[in-house]
Amino acid sequence: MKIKVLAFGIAKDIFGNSSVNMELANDALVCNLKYTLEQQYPRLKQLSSYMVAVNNEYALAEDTIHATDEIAIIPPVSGG
Amino acid sequence: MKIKVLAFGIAKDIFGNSSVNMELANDALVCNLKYTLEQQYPRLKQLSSYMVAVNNEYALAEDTIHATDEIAIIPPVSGG
Amino acid sequence: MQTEIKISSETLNIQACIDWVMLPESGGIDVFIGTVRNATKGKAVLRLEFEAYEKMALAEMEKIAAQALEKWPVQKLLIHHRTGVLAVGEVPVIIAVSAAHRDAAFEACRYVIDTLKQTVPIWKKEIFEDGEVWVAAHP
Amino acid sequence: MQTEIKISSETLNIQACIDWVMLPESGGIDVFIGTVRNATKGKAVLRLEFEAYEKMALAEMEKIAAQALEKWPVQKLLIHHRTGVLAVGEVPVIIAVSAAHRDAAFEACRYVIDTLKQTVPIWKKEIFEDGEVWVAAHP
Repeated sequence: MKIKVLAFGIAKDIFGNSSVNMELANDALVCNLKYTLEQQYPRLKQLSSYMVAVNNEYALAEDTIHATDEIAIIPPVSGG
Repeated sequence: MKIKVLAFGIAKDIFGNSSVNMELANDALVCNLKYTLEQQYPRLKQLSSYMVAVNNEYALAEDTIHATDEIAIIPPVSGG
Repeated sequence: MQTEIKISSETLNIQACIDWVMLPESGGIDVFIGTVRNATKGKAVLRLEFEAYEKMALAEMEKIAAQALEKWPVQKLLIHHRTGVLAVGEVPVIIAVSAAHRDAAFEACRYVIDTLKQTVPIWKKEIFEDGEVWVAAHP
Repeated sequence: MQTEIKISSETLNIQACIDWVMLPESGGIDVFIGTVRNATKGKAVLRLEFEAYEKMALAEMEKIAAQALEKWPVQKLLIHHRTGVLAVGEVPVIIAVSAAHRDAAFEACRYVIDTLKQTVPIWKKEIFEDGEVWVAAHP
């Protein structure tokens, strides 16, 4: 399946864009998405940490991704 | 010595005035002032508590009172 | 000056208090605003009257401010207290504290209001439809 | 409505926030105001830029507000957060909480800002004379 990954903060700088399109297996998990992204954008691994949000909720590594989900990379937050 | 005692809050109601003049022995302590006042104004004893301030500071029962001191009765505070 | 302590019979100005404590070095400001509540223990309050032993109250508030500055790394600290007749919704007290980091601002602000209510010679009378009472006077 | 959550690129209005949370039943209001500090670790900051994942940030702030309402007897709770470019002295965040008694207002307000800084997807970039850095991004 083809998915679109939104990027914010430093993730936007790393991707060079506010979103990237990716090809993932239909039964891909969040941890597979992270692995694939890190292959393509190794600077992601230098972050203190980062989360994946699925449909505006923090997702767990073992959550499944669906083609219709809204996916976003959440680097360490620093609001307030 | 003759002293003037300032009253605030409910003490003003009890004294019927914002200050009262009293005659005290020259070596009177704060506890003597309280005792004398309570004789004259028994409703003071019904308060939750009250303090005496001498020259804008909370005084102890054993502090000595001088004729030139500014004396005030401080019923339970309730500011803020 | 690091502190501003005031007792006033005029309406307190919240924005001016915040502006006074804010510095370019500030990272956070905590503000406590007391307000006149319309009821106490289920009984409707018409208005409050605040009376202060002004000279001593200012001295006690200066002490509290000095203690707060000693205990926490705060930048500026302001205490404004009203006197006189206040209607429901009016503001009897404003405490504003700025600091580089928010913990100090929160803790100092809370210390100031908690201690003020214990030691500062200011008295509040609640006026009800059928009478009035000096708060905390009796057991 | 007991809560008002907003993300805005316009200047935040502190007095309006306080007016919104104040009720006739309120006894105290605690307000936290974040401010843009002119330096970080001794280095001069020219300005900050805030970016939000707006839809998710609003959802996370709603969650925090709901948790605070559950934990403490508060009356109204407001969170306003800025986005965009902010100069030193400008206000990125205002949290205002009203309650019948001040303890609840203080505790809920502090909980909201502490949790917001941990979970709400908003990012801050510090702009220095010689570069810029996304806060907290790297170890």
